[in-house]
Amino acid sequence: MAVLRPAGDFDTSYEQDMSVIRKRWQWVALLLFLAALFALPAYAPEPAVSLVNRIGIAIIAVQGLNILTGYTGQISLGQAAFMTVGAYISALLVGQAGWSFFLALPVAGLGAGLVGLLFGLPSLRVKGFYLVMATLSAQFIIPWLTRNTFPNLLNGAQGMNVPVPVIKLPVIANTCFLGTTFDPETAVCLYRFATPNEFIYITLVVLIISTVVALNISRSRLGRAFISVRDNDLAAELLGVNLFAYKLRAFFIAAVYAGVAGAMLAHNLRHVNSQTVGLIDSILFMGMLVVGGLGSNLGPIFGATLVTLLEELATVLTPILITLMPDIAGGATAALRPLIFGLALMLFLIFEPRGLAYRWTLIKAAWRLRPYAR
Amino acid sequence: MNWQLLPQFAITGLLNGGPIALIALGIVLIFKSSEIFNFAHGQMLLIGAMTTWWFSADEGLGLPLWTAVLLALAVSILLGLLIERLTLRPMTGQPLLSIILMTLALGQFLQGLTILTFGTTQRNFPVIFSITDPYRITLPFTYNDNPIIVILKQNLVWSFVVAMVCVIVLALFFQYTRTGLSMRATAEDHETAQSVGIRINRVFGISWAIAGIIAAIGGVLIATASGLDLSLSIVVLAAFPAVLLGGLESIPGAVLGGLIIGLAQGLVGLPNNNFFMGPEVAQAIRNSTEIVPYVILLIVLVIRPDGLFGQKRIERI
Amino acid sequence: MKKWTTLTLFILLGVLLLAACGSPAEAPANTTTNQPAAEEPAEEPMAEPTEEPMAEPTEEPMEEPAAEEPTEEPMAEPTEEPMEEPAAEMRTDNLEGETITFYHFGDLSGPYAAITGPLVFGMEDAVAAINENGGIRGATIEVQFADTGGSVDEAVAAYDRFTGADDNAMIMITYGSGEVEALASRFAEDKIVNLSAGLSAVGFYGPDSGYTFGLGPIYPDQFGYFLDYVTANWDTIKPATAGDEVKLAYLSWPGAFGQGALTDETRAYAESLGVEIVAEETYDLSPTADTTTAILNAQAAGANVIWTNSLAFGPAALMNGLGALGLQQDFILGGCNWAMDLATYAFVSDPALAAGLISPFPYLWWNDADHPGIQYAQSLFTANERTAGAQNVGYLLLVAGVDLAVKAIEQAIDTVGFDNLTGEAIYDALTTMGPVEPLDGVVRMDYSDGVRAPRFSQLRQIQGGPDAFNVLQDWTEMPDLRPVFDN
Amino acid sequence: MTPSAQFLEVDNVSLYFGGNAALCDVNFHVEQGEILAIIGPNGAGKTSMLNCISGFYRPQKGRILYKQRDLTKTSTHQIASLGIARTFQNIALYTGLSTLDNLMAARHIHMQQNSLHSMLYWGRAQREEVTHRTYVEEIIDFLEIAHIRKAIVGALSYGLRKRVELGRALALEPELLLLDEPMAGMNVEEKEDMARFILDIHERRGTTIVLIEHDMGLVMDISDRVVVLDFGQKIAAGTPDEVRNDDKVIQAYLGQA
Amino acid sequence: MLSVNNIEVVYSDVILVLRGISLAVEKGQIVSLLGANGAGKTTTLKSISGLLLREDGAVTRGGIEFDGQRLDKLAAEEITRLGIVQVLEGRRLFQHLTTEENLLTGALIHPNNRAEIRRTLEQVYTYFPALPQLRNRTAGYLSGGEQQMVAIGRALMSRPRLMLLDEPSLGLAPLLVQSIFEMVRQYNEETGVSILLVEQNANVALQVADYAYVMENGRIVLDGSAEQLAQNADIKEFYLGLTSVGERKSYRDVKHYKRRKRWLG
Repeated sequence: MAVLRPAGDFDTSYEQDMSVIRKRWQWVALLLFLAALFALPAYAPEPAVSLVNRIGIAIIAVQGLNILTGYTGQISLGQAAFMTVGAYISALLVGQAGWSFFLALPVAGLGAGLVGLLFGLPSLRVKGFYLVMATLSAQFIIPWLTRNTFPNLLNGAQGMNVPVPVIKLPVIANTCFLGTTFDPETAVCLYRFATPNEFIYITLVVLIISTVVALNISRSRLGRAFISVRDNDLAAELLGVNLFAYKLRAFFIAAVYAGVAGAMLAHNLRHVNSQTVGLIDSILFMGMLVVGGLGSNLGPIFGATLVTLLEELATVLTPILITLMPDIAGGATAALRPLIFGLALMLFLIFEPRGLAYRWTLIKAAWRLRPYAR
Repeated sequence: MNWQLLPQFAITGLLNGGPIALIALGIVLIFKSSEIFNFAHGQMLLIGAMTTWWFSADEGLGLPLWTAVLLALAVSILLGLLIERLTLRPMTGQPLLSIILMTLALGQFLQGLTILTFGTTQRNFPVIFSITDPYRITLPFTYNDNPIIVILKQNLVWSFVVAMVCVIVLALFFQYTRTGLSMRATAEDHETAQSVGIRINRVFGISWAIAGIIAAIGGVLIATASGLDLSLSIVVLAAFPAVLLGGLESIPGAVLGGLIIGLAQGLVGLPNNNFFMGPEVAQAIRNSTEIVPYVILLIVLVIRPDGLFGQKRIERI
Repeated sequence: MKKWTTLTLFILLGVLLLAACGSPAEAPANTTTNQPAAEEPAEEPMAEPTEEPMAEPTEEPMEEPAAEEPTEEPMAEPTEEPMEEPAAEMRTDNLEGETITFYHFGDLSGPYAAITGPLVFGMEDAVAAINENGGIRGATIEVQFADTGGSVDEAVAAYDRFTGADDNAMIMITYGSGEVEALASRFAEDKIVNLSAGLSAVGFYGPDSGYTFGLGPIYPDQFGYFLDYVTANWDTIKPATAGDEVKLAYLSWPGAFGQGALTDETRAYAESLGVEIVAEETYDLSPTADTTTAILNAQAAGANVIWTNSLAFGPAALMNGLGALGLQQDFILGGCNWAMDLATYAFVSDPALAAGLISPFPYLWWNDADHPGIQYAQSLFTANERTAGAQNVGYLLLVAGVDLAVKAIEQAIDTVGFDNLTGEAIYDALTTMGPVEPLDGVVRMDYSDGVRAPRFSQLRQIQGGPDAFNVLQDWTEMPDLRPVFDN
Repeated sequence: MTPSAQFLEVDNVSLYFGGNAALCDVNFHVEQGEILAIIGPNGAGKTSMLNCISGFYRPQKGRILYKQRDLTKTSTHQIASLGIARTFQNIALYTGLSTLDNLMAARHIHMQQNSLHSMLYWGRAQREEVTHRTYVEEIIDFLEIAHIRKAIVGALSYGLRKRVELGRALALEPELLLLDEPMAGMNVEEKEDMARFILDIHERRGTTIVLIEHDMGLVMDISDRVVVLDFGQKIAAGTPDEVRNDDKVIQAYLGQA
Repeated sequence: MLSVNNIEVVYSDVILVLRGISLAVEKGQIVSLLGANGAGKTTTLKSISGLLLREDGAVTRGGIEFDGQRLDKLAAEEITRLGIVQVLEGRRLFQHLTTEENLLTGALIHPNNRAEIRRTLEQVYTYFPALPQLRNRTAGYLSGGEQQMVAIGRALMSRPRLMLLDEPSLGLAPLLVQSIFEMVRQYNEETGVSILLVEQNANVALQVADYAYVMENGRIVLDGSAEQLAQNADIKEFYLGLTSVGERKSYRDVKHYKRRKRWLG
């Protein structure tokens, strides 16, 4: 499918052939789309912006999982645990140590990455279900650690409140620019990313960076090594890929993504505890990945969007269900969410196991072949 | 450490391991026959217990307890067969990840279905085994001149007995019946099994039906000890490591794994505030029952990647 | 081909299940209440506010139904003089056509559902009744609810959703300690009054909080109150096996709620009373929790008193554990107000095991049937055909809570006018109105002087059957163990 | 015979699976620049021998010296960097990648960029990708697989996959190429193509080739020397003509008792 | 009895493995199918026994009939129940079951008649006198020859009408191979069960077979009675590598020709 191109579209250099976005109009379309996203608070109601925020954070977590599971083939049910690590690191750095969020975010990612590395170690010796269980153990051990160790710092199961990310700008000519407000206490201009309408800018910027990095990984030496580990680990080793090193790298990168997503989630919710993200989220992420399409760069975007929307659908359907079955009352959302998610995932696994991204390439190909498409 | 409580905690833990072993066995059974790790086992447990409750409770049908249990078993068998036919047979030949996700998705679906059908309220499960009048056993040795008395809850003891009886019955079934033989053969090698004329789809069906029975019994045992609510479905999380400890394919392994985990969970309750690392550490260790199975699992995976009884595979290329 | 067969089967199964779903879910409702609910149209209180022109805008809603119920002799606290409504003298705005939105979010599907369910029902029934009787000065109360499933991030998401959609959200009602703690600073920041049934001290008095007001006393106060009673009466109440020293084991759930009573202040207070806290253990937040470990460790540590900060199945798990171990007589069991509830009986394996539990009881009880406030709550409960399981603390407390909210809003309207009605105005009303006794004194509050949770409570003990929550000690001011946070 | 003369020396190698010997005291050597064929009936241990050389199996006994270096003590993934590449009996391609990426993946050991470069894909990493792309395109041209350059290999026909696998081995720039039944299951025409590629590689690059093959005609035609294994033991070695007339070999193949 | 009529087999919808195979097995015959690795012998067996389906293979043209019944759409286990049993290549035993349990799995297709099964078991033990001593040993730990005996014995337990034997000589010492083939012939003579035998080892195969087919690249290239083929000088040469009889250019020559063509073109 990938080879199908409109007539007259030729490459004249390998750089051109290897570039991701090939045509000027594609660049224009992409930039317009991004502009529309950045302008979202201007025209979309706040709940919608909030939804986009949640989708964005989920995409980042799933992109990490895609690198680990989609590309490298290491199945992990621990992604949410690594998010917890990132969330706590950032909460501590910003909340207790007074760092800037924007400095704490990468550090949270790296810290989560290191923890991810630790739980990736069993991948040296075990595969398949055993590895799933090893990662699942992260999903138990990490939240437990946040609850039961360093009670004075981590505040046990209660967790902690997390400050709003703030940008400080100097006062120029007695005015504050860029929508910032003057803070009399510190005598600087502040921009607080408190509401979804403000936080969305952080989400979008991080999302763009994470997408570009994921894309670059997938088309370079690192990504090919990952895929060779996935497709045929034994052959890969015989062809010079150090399995262990690359599996660990994949675990590290996936956990960095999770850590970043976790830190963002914590600052978005402005609270974190051991259950902010849990096993169910790890399952959700996995579901998003499969629904979107394993090992495709578009997969996490499609999957996270669709599954988050399905979750939202459950909320929307709740009143209808309550009118139909008054006795279910509050349990309706609780019933609908797993029901819809489980059903959707099962249907995808049976009827569209390659996910939405694959369907998308088929649609694109059909579009290019028009009017001769089957 | 409370050395005086050591026998108490060890024995209680071991007894708690009985139902865990039974749950692990249900998972091993499915895995042996079809290489599917059933993450939805917890929900099968829940449905088994919920239906038992509904058949027996006054709010439900109000049937006698044993009738209710039998009906619930029938429902569970049906459920097992339906799951196999509807969700897992279409997945034949799919990669590992898809199958893992299928059972995870199935678990979610069943969870939602249970809430939709039974709501979220906790239920008072009918008492099957006495919950008062514990057995008191005086051990034939003393600690600091104090006699050591072990108090055993009746329901705990009987749950353990029932779980073990199930395990033994199943083991006999596998060893001495023709169906058992065809199940063991299928577990080893699908293709060879087909070549000798075993109808492997039927074997899968039977495996799931038996898993349904085991799940329902496990659910009832746990619910009768301490009430019934949606959290029953996460009890299995302690059994997953038991399965792997034993090595995924080994029935004695699963049983032993369950008992080991029960024992370990019991023993972490021991450290008291005078424990040498200080009260916080002692507290943390006592709170660690939920992660103990997973810590043991990690240790075993590092030492013996194929579990205690698992089969080592030779990789070929 | 095969796949499509499967799909068809799936759809068939789905239809069957949907058809089947109705019966089991409704069955419990049918059998536990005496009237068939099946044919009845869904009469959920939150559906549509009925805009019925009301007779008297200032009429107290609780007067009407009170007459229907049989009255007995007051057994607890005699009703004080009826609260005078200041509305009439200030202004008589007719706010017909206006709406005031109450937001509330609680756990209806997670671990706390057993207790939050009735809280939610109480809230909704009370609001519906007020709307039927003319609303707040004619303004209809609208209710927006979100189920959090017991998860804090769901609560925060719901908060974002609510505040995003409504720029002038002014009052929210919360039920869980976790969500209160997570949101406390945001209520203050967004100036939204929060009436909370989650009684975590951090939520009320933590850094940057201030807009959160308790419907019940904070857990440290309750704990201290219990310790007061135990130490004062130790000689008469102590278990046969106990010595002269009160040795306490804190056995509870992990989490904001379960650990809510154990603060620096309460530790110091216990020490000052000569109470030694010899064991601190947690057990799972689940009806299937095994408490044997915790109990045996407490026993080994020499404890003779147990405190649990848990609700419904929390104390029940301890009672079951004590019963199964045959240690029931060796401990005095105390718990926070939620511990003593009818829901507890649903989880205790033998009702006899529940006897002896001592709890602070900052409200009257359903069996104070001659009390007009209780009668009012009872009438709502009956009129809405709630199941027996919902007739617990939560329902009662929220009927009172709504009454409190209405009183505060009315005062705020009187002060600033409806058009200027904001969360801040309600906050001002609450903090300046002095002692209030919603529902004629079913609960008692006074939010003056920086106090943000009730300070008065009864102490009761389960003696015998489900309704025998007998008074050990009448309304008393509890020890003040408010936490001090360095802001 | 001085040790330095030996390019690859298999020295008393024994390999056991459980109690069964897959290889038993096997000795032979490979000279630089020759084509050596290993033949023998099914189950004779040919593939096990190749697996030992490429580091996939660790023989319990013996040494395998490649340019004086003991391969049995070299970690598996490093053996490729020493200049040893192989193909597999049951094709082991990266099925989810395109032909091009399969070959690019094999350039792995020759690439300098580290993971950070990969993630940024800036300057050096991009230039390097282009350089290696050029190299890979030459192989694609040589093997005449340009038309399937961007096709996912999982969907290719058997013959093409065999060819892509050869290409992937070539992309490693090996000095020693191990081919495990490169022509199994091919028709005569495909076999001819493959033989031509093998000979071209041998002649153009001077690559030393060790191959396992069942088609005796082909073995006799293209190999310089032949080693015969039976039941894990070397039963003969020599030029094709010597081997063809060896009694032991005839017996092994015809299974006379 | 069994007739395979011009079948074509395709794997994964794309890979054509058999290109029109026809063969027949008459009642009481031993028919041998010879050919090199990858010629399609095993695929032919699997398309008869139905095991092809689980490997994503399918018979796309032609048909297979057994006593007038079409086999090519039946599941493997149903074909076994019709009386066709395949002994898979590589002695695929149930490794963790004992010898006797392995044998008993062969009888699972028959109703549970203990006496009957016991009798069949004794019969198998008479064919393989080595097995009774091994009856409680775990199959995985048996030697290669013993495993092959169990595998064949298991097939006998199902009292087949046609037995498909896939490379029974694989990896066995010549003496063992001889004794196994002798037993096969004896069984065939005593019971009249037909046998379709796939072998690389032409010599032993032709000793026991009545009729033989030679396969190459998914086609039958030669067939005839065992005596005829044994006399055929080409057979011997065939197994030392000359694929087609007659004038054949050396691969080296082919190479030069083709390479020239490429350079010119």
